[in-house]
Amino acid sequence: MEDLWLQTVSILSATLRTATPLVFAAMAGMFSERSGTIDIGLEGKMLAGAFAAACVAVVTGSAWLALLGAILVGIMMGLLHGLACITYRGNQVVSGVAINIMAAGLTVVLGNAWFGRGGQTPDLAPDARFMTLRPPGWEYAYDIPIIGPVYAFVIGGHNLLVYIAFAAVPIGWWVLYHTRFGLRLRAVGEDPKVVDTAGISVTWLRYRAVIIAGILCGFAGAYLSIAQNAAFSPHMTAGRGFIALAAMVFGKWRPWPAMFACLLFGLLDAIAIRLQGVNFPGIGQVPVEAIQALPYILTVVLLAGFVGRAMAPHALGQPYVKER
Amino acid sequence: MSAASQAALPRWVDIGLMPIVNLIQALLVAGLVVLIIGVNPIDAMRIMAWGAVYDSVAISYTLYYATDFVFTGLAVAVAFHAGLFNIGGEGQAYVAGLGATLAILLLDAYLPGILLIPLGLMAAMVFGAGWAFIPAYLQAYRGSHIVITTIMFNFIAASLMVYIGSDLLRPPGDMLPSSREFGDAAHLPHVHELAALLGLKMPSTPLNLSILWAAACCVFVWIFIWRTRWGYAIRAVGLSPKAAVYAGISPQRVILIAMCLSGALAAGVALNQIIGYHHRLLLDFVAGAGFTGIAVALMGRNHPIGIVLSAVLFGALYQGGAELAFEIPTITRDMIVAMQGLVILFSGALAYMNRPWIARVYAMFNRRAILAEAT
Amino acid sequence: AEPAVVYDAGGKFDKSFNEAAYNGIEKFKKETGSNYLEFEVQADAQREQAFRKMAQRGADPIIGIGFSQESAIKKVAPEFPDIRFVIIDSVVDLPNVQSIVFKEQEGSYLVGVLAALASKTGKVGFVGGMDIPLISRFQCGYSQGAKAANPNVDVLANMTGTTPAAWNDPTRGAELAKGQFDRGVDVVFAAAGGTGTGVYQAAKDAGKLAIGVDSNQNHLQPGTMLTSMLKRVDVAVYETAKAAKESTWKPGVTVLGLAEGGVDWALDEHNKTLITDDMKAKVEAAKADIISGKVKVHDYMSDNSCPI
Amino acid sequence: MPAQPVGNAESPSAATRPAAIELRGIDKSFGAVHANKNVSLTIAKSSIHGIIGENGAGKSTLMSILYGFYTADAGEILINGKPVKIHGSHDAIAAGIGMVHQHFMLVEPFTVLENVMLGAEDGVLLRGGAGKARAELERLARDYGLNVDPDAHISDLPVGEQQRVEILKALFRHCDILILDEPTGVLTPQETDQLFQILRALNARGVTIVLITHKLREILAITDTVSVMRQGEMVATLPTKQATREHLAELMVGRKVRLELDKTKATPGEVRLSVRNLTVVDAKGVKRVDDVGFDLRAGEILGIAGVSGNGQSELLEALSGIRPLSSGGITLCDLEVSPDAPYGPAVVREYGLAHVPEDRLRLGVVTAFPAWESVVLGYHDDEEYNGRILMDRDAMTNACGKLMERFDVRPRDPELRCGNFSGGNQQKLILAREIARQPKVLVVGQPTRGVDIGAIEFIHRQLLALRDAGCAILLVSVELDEVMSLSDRILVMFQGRIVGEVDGDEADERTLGLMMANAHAQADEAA
Ligand SMILES: Nc1ncnc2c1ncn2[C@@H]1O[C@H](COP(=O)(O)OP(=O)(O)OP(=O)(O)O)[C@@H](O)[C@H]1O
Ligand SMILES: Nc1ncnc2c1ncn2[C@@H]1O[C@H](COP(=O)(O)OP(=O)(O)OP(=O)(O)O)[C@@H](O)[C@H]1O
Ligand SMILES: [Mg+2]
Ligand SMILES: [Mg+2]
Repeated sequence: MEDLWLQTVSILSATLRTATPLVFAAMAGMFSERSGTIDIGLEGKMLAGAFAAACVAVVTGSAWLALLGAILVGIMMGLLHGLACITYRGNQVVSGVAINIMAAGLTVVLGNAWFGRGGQTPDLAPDARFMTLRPPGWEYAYDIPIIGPVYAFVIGGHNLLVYIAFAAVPIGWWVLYHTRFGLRLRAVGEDPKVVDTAGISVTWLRYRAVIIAGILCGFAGAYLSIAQNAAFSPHMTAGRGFIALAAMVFGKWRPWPAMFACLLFGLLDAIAIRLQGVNFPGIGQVPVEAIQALPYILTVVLLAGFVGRAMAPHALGQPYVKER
Repeated sequence: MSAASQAALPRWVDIGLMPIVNLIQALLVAGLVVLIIGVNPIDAMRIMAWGAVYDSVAISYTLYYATDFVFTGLAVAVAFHAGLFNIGGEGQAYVAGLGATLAILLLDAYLPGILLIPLGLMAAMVFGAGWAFIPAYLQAYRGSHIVITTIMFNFIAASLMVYIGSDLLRPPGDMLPSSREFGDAAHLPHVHELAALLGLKMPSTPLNLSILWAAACCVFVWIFIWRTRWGYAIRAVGLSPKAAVYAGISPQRVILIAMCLSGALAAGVALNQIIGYHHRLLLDFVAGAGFTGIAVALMGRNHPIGIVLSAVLFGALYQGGAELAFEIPTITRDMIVAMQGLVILFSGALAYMNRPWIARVYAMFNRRAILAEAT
Repeated sequence: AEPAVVYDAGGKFDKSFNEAAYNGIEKFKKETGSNYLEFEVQADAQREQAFRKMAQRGADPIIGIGFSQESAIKKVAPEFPDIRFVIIDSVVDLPNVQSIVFKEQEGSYLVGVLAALASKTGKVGFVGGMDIPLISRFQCGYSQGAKAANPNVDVLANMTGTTPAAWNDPTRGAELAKGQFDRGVDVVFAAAGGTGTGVYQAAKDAGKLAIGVDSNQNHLQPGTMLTSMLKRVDVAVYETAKAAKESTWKPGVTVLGLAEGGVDWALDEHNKTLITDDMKAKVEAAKADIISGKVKVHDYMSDNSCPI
Repeated sequence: MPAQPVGNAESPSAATRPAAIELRGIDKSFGAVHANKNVSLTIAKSSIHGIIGENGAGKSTLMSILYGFYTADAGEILINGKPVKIHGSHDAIAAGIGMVHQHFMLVEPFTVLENVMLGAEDGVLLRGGAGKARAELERLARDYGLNVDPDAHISDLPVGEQQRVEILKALFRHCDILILDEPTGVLTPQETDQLFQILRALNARGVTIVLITHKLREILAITDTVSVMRQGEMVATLPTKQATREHLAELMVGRKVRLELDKTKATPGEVRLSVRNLTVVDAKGVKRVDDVGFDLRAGEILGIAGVSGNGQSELLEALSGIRPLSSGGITLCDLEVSPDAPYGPAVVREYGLAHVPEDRLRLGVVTAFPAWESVVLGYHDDEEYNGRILMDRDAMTNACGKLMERFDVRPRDPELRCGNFSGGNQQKLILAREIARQPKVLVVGQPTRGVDIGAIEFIHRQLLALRDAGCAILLVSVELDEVMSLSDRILVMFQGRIVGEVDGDEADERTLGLMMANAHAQADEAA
């Protein structure tokens, strides 16, 4: 019983940890797509961010500079996406795919060239990372039944970026629905013509959106390489960018639902990890792959309109052209 | 911008010059990267180019890789002609491998290769098409964005195959999650084996007969898209859905046809890798060929001939890249992945960036030419 | 002729299995001064090409690290009958191939003993890499050792995954370790290649103990690395290269256990403070018993099952 | 163009007041289309200035340029006497110009309040601005009777109210020049009158109003001055007092060389197409075609006149199977069509109906196809173009060559991409394709839009020849004299309904013009 509760607590705290990069990336995708620019490139931007963070951390030994580096790289990738999609009105999906593939290749090439180890970066010292923050008196709390562990491991016991991620959701929501920028952003995603005739620059609005997306992807990447782990390893995003995309779609392009989708997917992952190769008396092994595929299946089901319609921003994917 | 990009250029510029310009741009950026990591780009280039062709082994490997890319390139292209972006080639090829494997595991004890291999291929195509059908159906009748659904299906396929590979097909006590080895009847002959029959001595390489299937697919796609009424319908929908509806063509049906064909083409990878080389279901045997297909199709301008050319180019990059990795350890094969990304970026996403200035340059030369004639 | 090494997907700097091989061949290089060729496999299609290439360059012997090389060597070795091939962790029955396998269960048994002795909570953990019989062999030996040292110790075990990616997923490794710590584990043994680094990191972050594998990994996280289960791939590689050079090389299967010094536990300046004399005495005793045959450690792969 | 009597003469009433807006030599082309040709226009301060013109005359373009949505290729703009550079809408807004677009510029899923605030939020945060906006909206509602629920979502509002939001948007930005582009096109007569009251109220407070419309009645009802545009040119500006319906209609349509067609009396045969209580409701739930019924007989041309946007397009689409019926039925030869018996363009073709669409470029051809491929569009399944598996290229190219020959398409090159043919030649190509098969019924939309005189005549002859060959032809066109010179009978459509039928020979511009502008509706309303 006690053990079961500990299990649950452990899974919950793991859920938060695994959901964090998803939340960052999902928010990134939301900002980009709410402005009408499809963002398939989350994965790539996250990966590049993770690599940048690890490199800077190795060189400077400062977690904060590393985070900054990740953000800058994220922004650069975002600007590239903007250049292709907004300025040159290229195919947004193609651009995203290009970014993913480039990131996958370049990170390993550079990493291997700079550090050897087949693309892995050297391990980081604690002060080059965002370490777990223990809530005051957690070790005593541990002994308090039920709530104790919750306090120690679910509420507390995470690194700074985790809290930033979950702060990003209300902030993102507030920006989107309570600021001028947000109003215009939502408008440009629905109908750029309207925004244009209202005397607002469509281009600049959309650029800001992809830049924000870049920043958030930087956070996501940094979390992977210098908070959750102590090094960058090749392809370490392992499809999280696409799960985040799925979560955003699942959340119908809205902050809170997207966050809950991330938590759900995080939970699934946390459970899947723990079930891997564990034999249950009688049942034997559970096919973990099924649980791992669940996020994608759920998203498809949603897209198919079987559980409510996912309404994408109306102008999503269409470059803004005045004169036909 | 629109004016410039609408300026009509002759076809040879569009389908001949542009891709080359894109390639050069990609090569330049890649060269820059190589320079950054302290290797002389010229040397790297030389090693790669040489490594791709220096002897029959290298050439065979180049072609062996190219075979996959022809399949996936065609798959992407066919979807493109219907105005669809099929990112799911990877997953479709992967599941196709399962189809081939199941068919062969069931029958390799009973049938001769002459029957077994075609059956395997057919099963592969059915599975590949089936895996493409679901997203197609959802797009056509439920309006789900096919890009997202095909991405999701890549991941679903991955999980599915891991489960099947490790939990269902893996022989007990075997380390790798893979099926048992196929019986000899199921081995698609390698080119060097045939050469041996003809008395030619060729080193043993993975290059196998699936290259003929690739050629057949090219011819088929070319005929199907440009010579049949179905191809006509596909192109009409792709170029102008409204006109297609006016013409009484059902976009829904076209989407289904195009995507299923796309999946069936991607299945060729299973023929080359599973039946042609590994002779067993291996995890991740597609190894990114599905995504390379996007670059190949973009560079090949969605035409079989262009696709063959760019597929061979990428095959050479892969083979040359392996050589490069041998010669210069600081450069890993991932350089090629980066190259792919750059090609997709320049020939796809940034296509409109080049058009204006190329148009201008072209106009300039044109004027020159005209003046020259005048005098 | 100079020897060649073909590393497995983990890469020669995985701080573990492949790195051990790397150390071995480096040692050989230092001692004999003769150079060597090497290649890190990144895709299955490359393996065969790599071996053939090495052979064409006249490398001898050609040492394949890891069972994944099996099929490639099966294909290439017959083409070059007068070149000597070596495969580690798997058996290829060809006249010009030497197969080297280890009794991982014995080494695992020893670290199992240490884990049980070091654990205060009476719960020890195991994190495996890819879910394959070979790793189950580690797990089974480890559990036997732990139970032998403390019959009512709990062993919590997790596998990282079912694909080769499981060898190189520190994130998951850390997650699994954290999961076990949350459930009271205070000593964890990772037999997971590159994934292990994540486990050790997690142990360090949580102030728990971890046990390394293959190479001596005590230096990775000094102070929280209880010990390492040594699988002397370095020795194997060194020996076979040397044997080839001195033409005492013989094909066939070589099994390296405790007796042959093929597996062992690591004690160095990084962990000596963690190992009490009593622990040391107990584990050395167990070692002696195994060598003398007084204790038989069950091999999972002999019947694909574990008594515990 | 023959110069107009009134020319660009300044009207005295306007001259007395200073100019709010002055446009000089505005010129604008979209690719091959020359939308505005050296247009000059002066609009007096706090006057109501009307601009009329046929479809495609260039009205919207001109206003969009004034509002900074498009930038002119040439010409200058003066506001209140000062030359201003208008690079974007923000400049126009800053200059006090507001515009109610022909196609509303509203964000559908947004609320009224959000739409009004967009671009004029007053501060980085919405809260403060929102409060002020609410208050302002209430004030405007009081002052002008512009009542809308600020929290209603646009998608839930009827078009009439949506338009109010557009006006509110403009007023909220304190515009003193308000442009309305065909505001009444979508309104019921009642809504129209409300709108006009509002406009008068605004005008009384000194707001200059520019009103674009096709409807003579509205011009006469509300404007002080009226300008007429035709084919991108400003052909006249005159005080409304001096203007008569007939005169304006004439200016609008222009004295085109009346084509003397040797048109024989029609000999109508059996009914080929019979439409009963046909109603078509669009996706937005708006009734586009409203209880329309008529019979079309073999060997006659039935013309449908009307200002575009009054349901003709939807009627065409319904008849040709592109758009589903909502209620009523169609009988095409021996094919019975009803809402629940779905049919499509392919079926319709089988039963012998050919369709020349209004939207030539997007429907009629696939611009990227070469001529020979577009020439089989819709007939690509015919055995004459298909072998057992492959399509018969030669057959198609030959057919294309023949048709180009017969219809004098230039350049006579089957390989040329359709997009690269001129408008007129594209049209000939499409006509050729549809006529070639001796259809039982031919439905034609805007057969000569943007086509030069020579081609017009040619096309008209072809249509007549087809009629005499016994084909039943339904002709929809906004070109009055085209309808008149071709049709044996003429139906006039207004707001989806058929408001009158005239015999071809008795029809004259005046009566038709009045019907199209729905002068009768006034009478109805009065009653
Ligand atoms: N964005 C555009 N791109 C290309 N051509 C255009 C564009 N907008 C208008 N045109 C063309 O310019 C010409 C004038 O169009 P405009 O909309 O100004 O006419 P209009 O008088 O407003 O007609 P209507 O009464 O139907 O609104 C038409 O031939 C139209 O096809
Ligand atoms: N996008 C284009 N690309 C290449 N050539 C074009 C393009 N558009 C038009 N042309 C060519 O330019 C010439 C003039 O085109 P345009 O449409 O202005 O003719 P037009 O004067 O309108 O004749 P018509 O009265 O028949 O429409 C045509 O012969 C056509 O072949
Ligand atoms: Mg207009
Ligand atoms: Mg024209």
